[in-house]
Amino acid sequence: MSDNVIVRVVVKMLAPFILLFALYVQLHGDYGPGGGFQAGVIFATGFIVYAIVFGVRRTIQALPFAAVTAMASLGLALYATVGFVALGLGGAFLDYGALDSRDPVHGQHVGIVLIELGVGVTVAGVLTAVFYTFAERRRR
Amino acid sequence: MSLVQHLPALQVAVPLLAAPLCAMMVRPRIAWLFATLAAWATFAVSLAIFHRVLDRGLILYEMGGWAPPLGIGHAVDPLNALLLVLVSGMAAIVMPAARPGVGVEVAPRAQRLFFTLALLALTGMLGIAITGDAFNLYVFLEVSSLASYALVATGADRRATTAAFNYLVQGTIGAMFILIGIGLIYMMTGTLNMADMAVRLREARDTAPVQAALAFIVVGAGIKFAVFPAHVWMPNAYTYAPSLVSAFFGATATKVGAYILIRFIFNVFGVDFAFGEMRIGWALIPLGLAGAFVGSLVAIWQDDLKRMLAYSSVAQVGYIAAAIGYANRDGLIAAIVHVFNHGLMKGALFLVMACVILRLGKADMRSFRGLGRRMPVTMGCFVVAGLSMIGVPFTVGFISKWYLVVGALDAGLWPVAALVVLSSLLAIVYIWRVVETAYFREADGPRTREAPAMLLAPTLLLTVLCVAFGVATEFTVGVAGSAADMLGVLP
Amino acid sequence: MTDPLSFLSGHAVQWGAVVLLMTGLYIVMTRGNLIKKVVGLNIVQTAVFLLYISIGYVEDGTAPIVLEGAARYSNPLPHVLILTAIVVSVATTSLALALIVRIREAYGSIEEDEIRERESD
Amino acid sequence: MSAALDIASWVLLVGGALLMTIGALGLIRLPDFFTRLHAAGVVDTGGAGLLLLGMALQTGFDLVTVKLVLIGLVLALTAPTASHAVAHSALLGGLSPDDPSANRAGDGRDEAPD
Amino acid sequence: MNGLPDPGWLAAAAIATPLAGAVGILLARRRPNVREGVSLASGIVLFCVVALAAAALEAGERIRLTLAEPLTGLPLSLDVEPLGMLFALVASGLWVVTTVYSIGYMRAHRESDQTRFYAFFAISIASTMGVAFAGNMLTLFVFYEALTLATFPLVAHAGTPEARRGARTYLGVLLGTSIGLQLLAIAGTYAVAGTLDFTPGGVIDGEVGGVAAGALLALYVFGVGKAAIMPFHRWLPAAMVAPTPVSALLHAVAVVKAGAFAILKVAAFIFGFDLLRDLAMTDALLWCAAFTIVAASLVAMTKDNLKARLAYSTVSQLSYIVLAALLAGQAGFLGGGLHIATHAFGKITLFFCAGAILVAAHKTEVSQLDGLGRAMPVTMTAFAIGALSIVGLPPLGGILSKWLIVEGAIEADRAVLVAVLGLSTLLNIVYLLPIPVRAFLRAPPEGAAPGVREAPLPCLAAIAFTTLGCFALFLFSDPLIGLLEGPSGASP
Amino acid sequence: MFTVASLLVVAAMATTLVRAVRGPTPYDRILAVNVHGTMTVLLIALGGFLTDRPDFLDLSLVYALLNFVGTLAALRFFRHGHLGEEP
Amino acid sequence: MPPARTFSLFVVLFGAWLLLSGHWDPFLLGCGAVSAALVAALARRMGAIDGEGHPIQLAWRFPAYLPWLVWRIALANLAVVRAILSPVAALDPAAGWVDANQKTTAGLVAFANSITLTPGTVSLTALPGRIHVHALARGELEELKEGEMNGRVCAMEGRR
Amino acid sequence: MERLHIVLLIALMIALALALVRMRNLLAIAILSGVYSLLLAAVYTLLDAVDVAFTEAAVGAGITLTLMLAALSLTTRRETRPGGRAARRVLGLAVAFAAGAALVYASFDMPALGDAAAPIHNHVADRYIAEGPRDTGVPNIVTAVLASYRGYDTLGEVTVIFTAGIGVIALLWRWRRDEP
Ligand code: NA
Ligand code: NA
Repeated sequence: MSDNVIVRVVVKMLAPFILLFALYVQLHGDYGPGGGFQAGVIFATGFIVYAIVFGVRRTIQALPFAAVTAMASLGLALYATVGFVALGLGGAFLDYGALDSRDPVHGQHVGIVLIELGVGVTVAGVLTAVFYTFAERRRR
Repeated sequence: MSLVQHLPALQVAVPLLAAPLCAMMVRPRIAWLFATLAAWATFAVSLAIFHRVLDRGLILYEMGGWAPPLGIGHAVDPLNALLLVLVSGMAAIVMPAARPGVGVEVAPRAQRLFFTLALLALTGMLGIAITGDAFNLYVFLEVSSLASYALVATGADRRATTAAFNYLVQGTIGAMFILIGIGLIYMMTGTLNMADMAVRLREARDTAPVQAALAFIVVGAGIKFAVFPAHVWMPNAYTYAPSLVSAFFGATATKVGAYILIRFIFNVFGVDFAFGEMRIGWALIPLGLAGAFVGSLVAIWQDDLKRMLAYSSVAQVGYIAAAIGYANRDGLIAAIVHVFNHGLMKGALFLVMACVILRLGKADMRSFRGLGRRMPVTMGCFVVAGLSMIGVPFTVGFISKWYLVVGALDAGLWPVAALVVLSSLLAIVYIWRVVETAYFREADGPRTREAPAMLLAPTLLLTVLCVAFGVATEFTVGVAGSAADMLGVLP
Repeated sequence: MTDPLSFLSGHAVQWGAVVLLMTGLYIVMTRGNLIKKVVGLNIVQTAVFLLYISIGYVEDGTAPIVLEGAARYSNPLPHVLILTAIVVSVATTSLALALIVRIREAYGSIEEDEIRERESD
Repeated sequence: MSAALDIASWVLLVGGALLMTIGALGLIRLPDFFTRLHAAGVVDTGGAGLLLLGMALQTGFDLVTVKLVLIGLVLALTAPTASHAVAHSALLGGLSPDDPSANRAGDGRDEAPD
Repeated sequence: MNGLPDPGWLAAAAIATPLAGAVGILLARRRPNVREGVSLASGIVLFCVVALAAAALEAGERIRLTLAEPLTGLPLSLDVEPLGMLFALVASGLWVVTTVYSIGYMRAHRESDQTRFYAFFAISIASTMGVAFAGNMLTLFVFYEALTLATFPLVAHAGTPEARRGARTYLGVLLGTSIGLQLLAIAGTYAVAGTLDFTPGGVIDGEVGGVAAGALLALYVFGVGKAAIMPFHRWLPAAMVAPTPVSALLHAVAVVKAGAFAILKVAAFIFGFDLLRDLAMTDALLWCAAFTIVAASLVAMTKDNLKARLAYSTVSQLSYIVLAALLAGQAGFLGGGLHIATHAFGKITLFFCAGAILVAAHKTEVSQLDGLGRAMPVTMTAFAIGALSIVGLPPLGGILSKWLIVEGAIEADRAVLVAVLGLSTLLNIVYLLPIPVRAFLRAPPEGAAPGVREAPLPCLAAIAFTTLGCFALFLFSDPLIGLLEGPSGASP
Repeated sequence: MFTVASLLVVAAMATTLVRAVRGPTPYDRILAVNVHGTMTVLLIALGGFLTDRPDFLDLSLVYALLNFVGTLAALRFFRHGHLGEEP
Repeated sequence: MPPARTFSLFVVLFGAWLLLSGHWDPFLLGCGAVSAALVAALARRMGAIDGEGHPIQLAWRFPAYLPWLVWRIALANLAVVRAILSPVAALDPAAGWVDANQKTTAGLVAFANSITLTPGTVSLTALPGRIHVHALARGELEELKEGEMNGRVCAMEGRR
Repeated sequence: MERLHIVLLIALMIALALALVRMRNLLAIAILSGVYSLLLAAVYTLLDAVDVAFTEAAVGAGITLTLMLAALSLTTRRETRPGGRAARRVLGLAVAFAAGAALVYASFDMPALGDAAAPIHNHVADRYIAEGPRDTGVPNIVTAVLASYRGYDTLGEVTVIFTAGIGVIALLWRWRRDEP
């Protein structure tokens, strides 16, 4: 589709904005609608629209398959690790209050930001990887 | 808090964290080793929990430090402690054996994903078993289900894909029904914690949503549990899945469905409501018996032995369903014990199939000819586990059957007891066809050797357990007894 | 139950969800095309989600995000649950689609009947 | 805030919504794909613009207005691009603006409603 | 027990010895002589163990032992009582003899898979010991099932389609009845009585109504398929595809007698004679037994195959014991118990002879035996003696038990049954005696292969031993009756 | 006021759907769906005002972006029959 | 892809963040900076930062163009509404090529999208130098061919 | 007044779903199911479930549609065997009506839409609303519950999506060069 100038130019302009918007949604889930999952979806969409117009190969060069699968794993691992860290600091599993012994509410906030990050990274990684996987499959 | 108090959290968290880590290990051997170690660690945790539950009864754990019903809790009593041991034990036994089979069937770079999926399936089942929260149960149900669909589809036969797809469709419908049921209860109680639900349901019990909730949960769990006639997904799934997957799921997956059924019927709704007002026994017993007959009869005609075992599972599930339907202590013991025992024997039998398939490429009747001499240990395991399936004394199968029959008699259901034993006769036919073929027919296939020790050892172990728990039953029957007492049925 | 009209409006959403559920189930059970089955499955799921969200709604409430001067919020719990359930449904859908692709590669068809016919060859 | 602003925003909102409805009507009424494209333009520009403006008048100038503007920008960027992309694809896919009858019959890959 | 080991261990040793023998046989699979030596040795040791136990029992010791408790309140336990001791003595004694016979037979017949044969033979005997010494119905059932399974490989031994078919019938009927009916009866008993211990006077008397008790009784009688009450007798002729030693020991002694023995135990120690006499079902079942006695005899007459004829004869004779048990009286019980022994010696002799004929002359049909008496005089003489013992001619053992059963029937005022027994005796004569008569009196057929000689020496030795046993049972019957009636005798 | 406007938008959406369902060409459908998307963006924004929570416009923004992506995906599929192949 | 453009994109993105966020605490501002930097880096990797993808040169004169465009759109809306509500037979659609004299791709795109944005005309194909346009009424096409819009977009590009 | 909108939108959804039953063009079905989920997102907004609406929109229009199209591009565009056998249709109808009947039956005792006195608003949820922002410092109560009170569920949710991702990759990624 990159032979269509209009689409090509608009997507080039829009894709970074979509990615930024994803990160905005990621980090403002505390205050408004959105959060890690929605952010991950939007982030993946940013890459998907790029791949739709410019082809998967080019997108994979920018964001390799190994990187997105690693994102998928790391996000989940991050989430679980936050749980373990809370446990190590004397709380229950996933008790973010334990992350800050003096100010549990701050601990909660830190924990929420971290796990939302884990969610976002995993979702973005998984969905991009799934899209790559479908798109790289040849029809037979 | 000491680590011991965190055991309930570790039970799920350990395999859960291990899964993404395993996915990052590119070298198949390392991934396998890591998954095996994780499975063993999980098993160790389950044993520790089991020990503690026997010691002090109910164990509660508050996730995130939020007390239920605000937060999600884990609650372990003898019933799920036994299931935890079964599930993680099967994983600990099967995982080490996975290497030879997977090495043949899955591309080297994809193998780590296979082990990752296995860990995820394990995580899901443990989560279902241990959680005290109804919605959380649904979430973990989906974790285990999705992993199962994918694992089934990795089977070499092309039919594995259609089997996995049908499994997915039916499993999702089942999960949706469970979700509707949970939603209806939630609507009337405002809580998702199962213990809290039980308390608050006492007042809301006679309302239409609660009645409908029972129906939806029984049907939904019935699909997951593969109760006849909702068993359709199971035979193909277990036939075409890789043998080790069949071994693990054959031993555990439907059991989890049974657990959900028992937990909701007895703990959340209560015996009086479920059996007194709603009379679900009238559905469970006939359907269970029908499944027992249909499953066994169809099993008799199967030429593919994995398929035969799958249909046999339909029958065994039927027994469990019927036993739940008795709604008395012996029936519940029968159900719980059979969940465990059938896990052992089916696991052993599917592992035998794994051995045979590894050596001969397939497990049909023909490839079993003369196998008694060529793979003596493997076939020995088949005979013993098969005898257990039939319900011969000194095996776990006998213990199950004994309680199945005695439970029916206690409930005054003579014809049911008669039908149970009658249907169990069919097991003789399908097991013995194989035994006869293996020992009293001449081999006409290619020459072959005994299976590798890595695969043989777990097979042998499960077989030995089939006998050991058939003789020493204080572990199974004793725990099932205290679980039954706790579930509030009349003796 | 006194006022039929308010009973109607109080349950119309639920009944709508029920109709969607039935439609979805019907598609899943009767259509042989696998993609269509997946679509049917999605409809079933959305119907259940809609049911959940509808019970969380509070008249004169507002979305459960703290707002100065708001007296009443809708129930956040069903929202949380359905957020999770939606993720599950995406997961299920993507896996189902992957399976369909594999089925098509193996059988050259995604129609149940054709697959069955080809199986027996 | 004054009643005048309220009235203005009311007019804008209803006007925008009416334009949307008319655009939708055009989508139904107009005879072939290429003429329908223009009905879409009404929805994307007049309809969306008036509605966004009407909402903006309701809030005064704050974060909400900023977001309304952002939505407007995104729509102004994407809506024509999408229309163009559809039209371009239709052209490549065999539809011809010079032969409207062919467009009603479809391009052979997608037949009449089922 | 002042330093002596608990006599309970004797019972356990009786089961363990043959099992150890089986292990030894497997270990020695590459060296036939050692293997057969192990087999024989464990037979002798077993007999000694059983004899020691018998002595202990005579001395008034209580021989009991709990092996395990898989089901709460339902242990696997051994508890030796005189009837079981009699059964164990017969079975273990004849095992030694049969082992000797087998060695000759199997070698002469050049059978394959001899290791499997000897090993499962030993396991079968172990199971038989378990049945004999079982302390409760569950234990009896457990060993009863083990016996079925352990004998399956022996029946299917040849691996021919015919053998597989026979073995399938064998297993199907035996497991089918035991799981389908007997297990149900056991569970039912447990459900109503709360115990399965063998208790003089029974355990369910007064616990349950007449109809239910009758149903239970029917489930037991038909559920003990090894007792071969018609219509569940098909397995016995089917089992005749097995090598002859198997037929001889297992299907004339151990397996079938385990069935009859189980019926006796159920009648005496689960139901109790008082209850049994009151049940209408007892009458019905008596008629079933009577019918089987006559019908099986009639079928036996039509069989030309020697082993088949003997098999139907066994079916008929087993029903004697069932009938005796259902007579629910002292004389009947004694007669039934003794019949286990007397029929065992008679029938094993006949089977040994049939095997000898097969090995030496390769003949299987009655009609082929004309003139064989001249070539195999010892064998055919022994056959005649065994047949006469079964018919019930003094001074052979058969008359003893038969007479006691008749006495029991008279005691119970059942003249018709007496008539049935009489008729059966006549039929015995008709289908058994013509065999030796043909062999000795008819001329060999034209063109018969010359050079037929007697069977191998081990076979002949075994035949001689059992033949003498038939006489011994008559002449020295007092100790046996004493054992059954004696001070420790738990006769009901 | 929002009510009237939003009801009109709903009506417009219903009308647009007819075109989406009837086609007849795939391009008619995609066009209709794209227009429907624009309408939904506005309806969601209006819904925020209707329920007194106008700060949910992020949702509209998301949809405005995603609607575009979906349209491109559908077109790409039509032109190449495949999403992954190079243009 | 000069670094200057990347930095410019970073600035634009950070600005967008500030507009979206509305929360001005240090943590979120920091997040915004990191996010903008991350996205700019990714965009650079993807090759999205060039004269096409980040046509910052057009932005300066855009405000001058906008009011005229809005006015054109408003008029066009009325025309199309009339067309929709009048009988179908009265329609006179037409297609034809329109000159496009923009020097840059971004300028061409701006012109083409302006055409499409104006109801009644749609750009079907955009090529350097000319654009294929479909119009609901022949008059609209003729008006476009006169080139006022073309000229204004060219003006927005400036002279280089 | 939102109720009218909600009911109308649901009616549209039903109409769309019924149209989907009959349509055979899979591409159209995929696109329209995207529309369907968009309508649903609008309904969620009107029911105050903004987070859910956000997710539904992102998922339905962004991901599900794309994946459906991707799958279609690897399979086929048309349903070639519509309908199926009568027995299957009867069974489908029976199951659908059984489930529907059970829910309609249940609905008669259900709290009405928006009933603030319903049990679910007065047991756990009230505490989330009252204490959530204070306990966690997060004004979006949905986020507070999702990430903290029921953070364990969310861990499960991430595990679900991870599982699906791993499953899809394991099934479809071309591991070997010689694979298609
Ligand atoms: Na959020
Ligand atoms: Na336009």
